[in-house]
Amino acid sequence: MQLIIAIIKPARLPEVRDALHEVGCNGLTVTEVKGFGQQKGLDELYRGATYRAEFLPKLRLDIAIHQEQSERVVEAIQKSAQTGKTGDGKIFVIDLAHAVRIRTGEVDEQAI
Amino acid sequence: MQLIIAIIKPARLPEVRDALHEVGCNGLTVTEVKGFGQQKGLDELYRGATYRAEFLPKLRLDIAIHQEQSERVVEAIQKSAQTGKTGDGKIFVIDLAHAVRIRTGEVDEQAI
Amino acid sequence: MQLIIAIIKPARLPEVRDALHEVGCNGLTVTEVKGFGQQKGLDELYRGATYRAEFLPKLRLDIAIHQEQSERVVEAIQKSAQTGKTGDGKIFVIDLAHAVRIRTGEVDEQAI
Amino acid sequence: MTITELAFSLDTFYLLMSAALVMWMAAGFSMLEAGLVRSKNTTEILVKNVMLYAIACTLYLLFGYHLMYGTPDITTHAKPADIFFQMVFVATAMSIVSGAVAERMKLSSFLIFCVLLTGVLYPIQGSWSWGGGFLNEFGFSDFAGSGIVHMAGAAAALAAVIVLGPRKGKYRSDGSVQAIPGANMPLATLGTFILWMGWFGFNGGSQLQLSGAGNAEAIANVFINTNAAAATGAIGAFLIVRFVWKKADLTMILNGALAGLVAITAAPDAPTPALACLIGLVAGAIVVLSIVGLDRAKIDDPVGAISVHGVVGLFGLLVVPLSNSDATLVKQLAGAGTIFGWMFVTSFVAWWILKVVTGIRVSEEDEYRGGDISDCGVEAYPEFITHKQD
Amino acid sequence: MTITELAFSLDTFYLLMSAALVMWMAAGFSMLEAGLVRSKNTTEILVKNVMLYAIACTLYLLFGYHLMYGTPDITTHAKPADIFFQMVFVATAMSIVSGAVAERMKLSSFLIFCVLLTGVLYPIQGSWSWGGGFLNEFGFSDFAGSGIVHMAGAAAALAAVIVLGPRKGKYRSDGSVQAIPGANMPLATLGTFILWMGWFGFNGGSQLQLSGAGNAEAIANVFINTNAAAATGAIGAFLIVRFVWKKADLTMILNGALAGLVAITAAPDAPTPALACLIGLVAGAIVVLSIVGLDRAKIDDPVGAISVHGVVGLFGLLVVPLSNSDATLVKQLAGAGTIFGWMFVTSFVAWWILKVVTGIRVSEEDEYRGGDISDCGVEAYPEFITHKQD
Amino acid sequence: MTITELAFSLDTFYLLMSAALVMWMAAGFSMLEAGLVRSKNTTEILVKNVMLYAIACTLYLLFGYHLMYGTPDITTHAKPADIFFQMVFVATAMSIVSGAVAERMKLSSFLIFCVLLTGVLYPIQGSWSWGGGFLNEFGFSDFAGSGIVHMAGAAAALAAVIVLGPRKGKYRSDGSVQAIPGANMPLATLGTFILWMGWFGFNGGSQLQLSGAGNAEAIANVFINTNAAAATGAIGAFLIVRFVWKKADLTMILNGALAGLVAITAAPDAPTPALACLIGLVAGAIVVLSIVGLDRAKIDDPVGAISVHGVVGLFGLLVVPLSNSDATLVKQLAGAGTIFGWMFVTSFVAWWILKVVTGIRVSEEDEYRGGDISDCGVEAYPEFITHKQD
Ligand SMILES: Nc1ncnc2c1ncn2[C@@H]1O[C@H](COP(=O)(O)OP(=O)(O)O)[C@@H](O)[C@H]1O
Ligand SMILES: Nc1ncnc2c1ncn2[C@@H]1O[C@H](COP(=O)(O)OP(=O)(O)O)[C@@H](O)[C@H]1O
Ligand SMILES: Nc1ncnc2c1ncn2[C@@H]1O[C@H](COP(=O)(O)OP(=O)(O)O)[C@@H](O)[C@H]1O
Repeated sequence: MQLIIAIIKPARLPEVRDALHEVGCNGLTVTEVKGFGQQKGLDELYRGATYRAEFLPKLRLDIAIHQEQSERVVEAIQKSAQTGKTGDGKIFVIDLAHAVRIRTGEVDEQAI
Repeated sequence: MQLIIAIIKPARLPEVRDALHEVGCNGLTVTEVKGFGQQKGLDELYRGATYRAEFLPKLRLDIAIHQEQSERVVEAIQKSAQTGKTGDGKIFVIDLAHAVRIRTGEVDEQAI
Repeated sequence: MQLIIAIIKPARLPEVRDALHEVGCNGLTVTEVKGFGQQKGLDELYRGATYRAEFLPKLRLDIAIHQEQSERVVEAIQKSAQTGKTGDGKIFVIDLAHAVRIRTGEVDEQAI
Repeated sequence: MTITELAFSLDTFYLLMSAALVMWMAAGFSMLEAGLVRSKNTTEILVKNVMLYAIACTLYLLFGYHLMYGTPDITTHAKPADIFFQMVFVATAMSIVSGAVAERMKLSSFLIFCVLLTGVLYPIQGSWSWGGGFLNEFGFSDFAGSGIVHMAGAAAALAAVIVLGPRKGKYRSDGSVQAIPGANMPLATLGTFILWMGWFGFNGGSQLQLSGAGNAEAIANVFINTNAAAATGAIGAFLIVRFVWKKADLTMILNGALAGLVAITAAPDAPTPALACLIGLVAGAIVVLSIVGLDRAKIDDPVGAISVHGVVGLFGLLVVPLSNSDATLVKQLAGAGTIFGWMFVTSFVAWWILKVVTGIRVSEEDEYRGGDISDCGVEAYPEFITHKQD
Repeated sequence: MTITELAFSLDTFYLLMSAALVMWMAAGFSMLEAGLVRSKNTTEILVKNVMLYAIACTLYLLFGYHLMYGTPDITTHAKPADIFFQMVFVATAMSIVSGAVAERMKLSSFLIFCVLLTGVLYPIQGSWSWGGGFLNEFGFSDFAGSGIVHMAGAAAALAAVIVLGPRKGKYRSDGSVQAIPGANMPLATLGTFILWMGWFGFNGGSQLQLSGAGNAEAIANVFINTNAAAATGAIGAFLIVRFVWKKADLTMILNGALAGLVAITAAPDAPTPALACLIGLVAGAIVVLSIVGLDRAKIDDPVGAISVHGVVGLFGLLVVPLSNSDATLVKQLAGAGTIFGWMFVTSFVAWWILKVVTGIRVSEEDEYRGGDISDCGVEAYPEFITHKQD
Repeated sequence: MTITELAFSLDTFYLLMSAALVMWMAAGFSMLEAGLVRSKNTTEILVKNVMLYAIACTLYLLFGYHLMYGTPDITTHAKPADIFFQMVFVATAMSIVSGAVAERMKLSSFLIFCVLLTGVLYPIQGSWSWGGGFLNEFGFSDFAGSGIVHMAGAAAALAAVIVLGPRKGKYRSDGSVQAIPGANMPLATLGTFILWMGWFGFNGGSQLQLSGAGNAEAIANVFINTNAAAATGAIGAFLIVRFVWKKADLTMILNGALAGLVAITAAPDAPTPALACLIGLVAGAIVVLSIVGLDRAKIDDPVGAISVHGVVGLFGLLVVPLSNSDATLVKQLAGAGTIFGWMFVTSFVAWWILKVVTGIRVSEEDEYRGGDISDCGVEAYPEFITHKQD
């Protein structure tokens, strides 16, 4: 089992969700985060002074999957989240030691 | 050392916290997240048009623990977070390579 | 590759960011979280009744880095985030199995 | 044009402007209550406030005014102006209830009770004093309604809260009080300022006639005393919270200002400015103690309505003899007791019947999720993330 | 001092207070619209509302009044009071447009159209009836502007929405309607209460003279009927949403109250209170159906302005004969058609030219990011995290 | 009833309504300032605004009025109406201070200064002109208080800001200005509209008598000019921000409208509408430049109070000769200098003593956490997650 962490642009969420759906992945957890990287923040203006919003809004998706799906899911996310402009985000994959479904107590492969 | 990631229903936080306390786990980090899974969102209504809040509010708990506690802690969370209805959430366990307490610089087992 | 998860006091973000910059780490993702640990919450007062804000605001930084940088980055964070008072936070390090840059599709070491 | 005709025009205008200011108080109650509940119940409290004003106006216009005043012969101003002015008062009484039962009362039961209070209970009670009934003849004195409007509304609110019970989580298993902060302090402050402004219409209009030097002097006194009592009410509350709890609790200060307003309402024309200041100051102190006391007694009133309008309304009635030599403590007590008894008992019975027949409390799950989603379909701030739990 | 002079003073004051109340409606429209758009477009809608009021006042003062009324000979009150009162009406008409085109219209194009409407289109149209022109002679009757102000504004708004198109994401590819909830319900409610209050000036001031018993009676009638129609408008909308959708949709109730106000505006002095209640009730029901209907027809109007002011404005004109025996359905229809035709056609052409010359719609990316960042440089609630996507 | 008696009633009512509108400005300042500070200091600024109004009213009622006017012989209206009207002015002056020192001033020191300003400093200064003192005899002309109220408050605010220093983080180590956006734009807009509306009472009431055709004409002029200057003030600020920074900065536009209001206040009765428009337009431009300029000079004024009320207040005084042939530039300058000197020097000394004795600035940690938690015990929006850091 693996945990995929994807940092994406908020605007791409619908596309990513649809793509995940297609590869048979139906559960995910979304967190609103702020990202900092090569993409430069927007200059905003307030009372004659500019200020930069350095941290840009991103969404973090956490998706637990079976090992064998991993490649397909990562590819699905990468394709659907891509706009080609700086700031598109990253995908990180981590090995999961264990998983449990709280409702039923099922574990590992069954839990996802 | 392991890192436990638990996605739970917000309403169960007090119970989970108490259960963690009982098994001797006194530190945790909470994130407000939105979850998507088998549980269906609520239909809301606005000006005659319904809209579905597809992503449901959940809490994500991150808890670093010693390896040997792992099983007990996971069980404590699973029991206390359970309502038996769809959407109760998941528990994921990840191996930790390293840990540091920022205040003192203590590392690994000492840091948790 | 590793993923560093640092829980810090919100007020220290500028210092930590500068320290990361110095050790050559230019990307990170920030999440607003609530922490619970040895540090006690503040008592607030409302209409004659006190209430404790048990969960304290913290920031969680996720930083993906090359293995060989790991030690330096952890040290940089620990130093810059430290105030010496309870509640300074923790740093956790996890092994990354895989990484992808969404914009270009580059993987692993290239992606970070 | 004759001078009488011009006076008629002026008096009509004066009453209409006063009534418009009292109507504005509906917005004040809405904002105050919307600021003091949690965000998950905000849309619902707004719906209640808009609907109660709408229902109160409609029922009082069609039935209540007649029940309270019969067909009075009014010559100094246009009769619709009189009806309009009296009409907005009944909404005030009902607004007091909505605050006290916030965050747990079913919308439908609330609106049914609203029909009852504004169409029947209040007009009957009002007829006893302002309608020229027995309380009036007995010598009970209540210039603009510390008792007839405010304490009356608070009595209905108290009955409601007793039948309804406290919000889930308000009292811990060990009996201690859990603070449940309201979601939006600027709204609560705005609401208070709106009420403060509207009160100039409430008290100022209650002289009912402006033309003639005596009337004008009286109204000017009413304005200055009303403002003075509100100001010192805020100061009184501030002093207490600052010295007892070391914190300048905004919501208590706001309640203090409102307490000053309620207290002066029974006789805003008569006191000297210094006495008005004193009445306000004491009212501001009383309201803080009353809110804390009621909380300890497990009477859960999210906005402090029972303390502000009920406890302080009674206080206002009892200090009338200080400035009005026709009033006596005994008459005031008797009047207050009559009004309270009528409103409390009838309301209690009504709430109890409603509870048995339709239920008056939302389900536990709906209380947890909040009335906005369950009753109204949309949250008050749908875009903002709020702490669901802490 | 003579009695005429005193009456002059009183009438001037009456008009000035009425005008101040109408000015206050600018705040009402601002808050209503700021509450009903998404937070990312809130600063922008506030800018539009402040600027449109500023531009409307300035242009009407310098040109529009003269265009509409020439140089009338006013003896019962000070002429600047008359100008001020008429001036705030034009801002109301323009406010209607800002709500309907919210969240996608370019600020610059909006302000250019504002100059046109307030400086030319509205005054010309107004001169036909209130300026003593052909509609007045024809016997078209519109006491305070259900048609001349509200439907006129709505006609311009409708033209704008047709040329502009709906907000991105409002209609799904399968043709179904996507609800886009506004960000701040307390603001929308406050806005409605402000408008409700301001309407007493809008309708009450339109009698134009207070002195004299007949005038005072008429104005008192206007106040009570205006309030009654608003109250029953809210009730009408509430009943429909409660029974059709089982939810007490706050924004529909608010629109219902406003619909009651718009409907009664064509003849607030004449109906009995019971008839005013009925007119309001029907208006509240109509507005809900109209909003849902326009939505199905893909006329995207975020705040419901076209339904509230246009559809219900027409309804208000058509029920005038019920209470005013001089008016006939035919004359009302003819008047309504003339006003609508003029405003719709001229506005449509103007919007179309603007679209071709400068563009009237923000870029797709700016629409996604919201007007606050792209046009104004600062978000409305820069500190609050909002759901950018759900 | 005699005609004099009726005029007395009318004039009393006119003053009371005007005063109620000025009282309403307290809500306006509260909302404006609550919108322009960060959310962590919102409850605290609300406490300050409520308390300053309460203290100002109480002290001026008990001492200040007497100090400023002695025991004047008033025959045209009821004396309490006069006291009430003058009383709300002093609160305005103090409100100006609260905005400028926001986000870092200790609550207790602020309230102590409030006692001093409203009980002593302002009344003494006011007695020189409106109290019939030497500035009045000298021929200094200030109809409704561009200088006596607004610039006076701004002088005290300037002294405070100099003694207090800027907010932490406002100026970067390289000397550049860090923008610190306010948390709630709709509140700031609402506050501005409230002030705009209240200003009709502020300026309109300052004629002090309505009866008589001349008075009525003057008051009507005051209303139309006040509105015109505010409107063009907004336009002036808009044009500058739009052309210089390409963004329609809402807060600058709001400050522009307020600047127009402050500028016209020195002589709102005399100018033609066109001149009033011009004065407003220039004031709107000045205020933008002044805000940017003061910011560069490291005078940190979160709401722009010193620019709006001080710089533009002075401008207003200096353009009086354009419409009032009795006034001269020299006399205006002398009057402005006297008022500014008195208020600035006494305030500076007072702040300095307060700084030494009790401290006037919150601790660095409290400034970081915000006044809401440290001084008030509850946050303004306790449920909303806000960016603690960015
Ligand atoms: N080393 C990193 N660790 C964690 N998150 C990162 C890292 N680098 C980038 N990110 C996240 O990815 C987002 C996009 O990265 P950025 O460098 O701006 O563009 P791109 O991915 O197109 O090169 C950032 O906003 C941040 O949230
Ligand atoms: N594969 C997954 N990866 C990450 N989070 C998941 C996954 N599946 C479910 N979740 C999280 O768990 C929550 C509950 O899951 P759901 O399928 O609705 O119910 P249940 O766990 O009872 O089967 C979801 O809202 C989501 O936050
Ligand atoms: N076991 C843990 N797992 C996850 N997060 C933890 C754990 N212990 C502490 N934390 C996080 O670290 C923060 C600081 O911890 P705390 O015990 O208060 O102080 P210190 O780190 O100085 O000992 C907490 O608020 C919490 O967010």
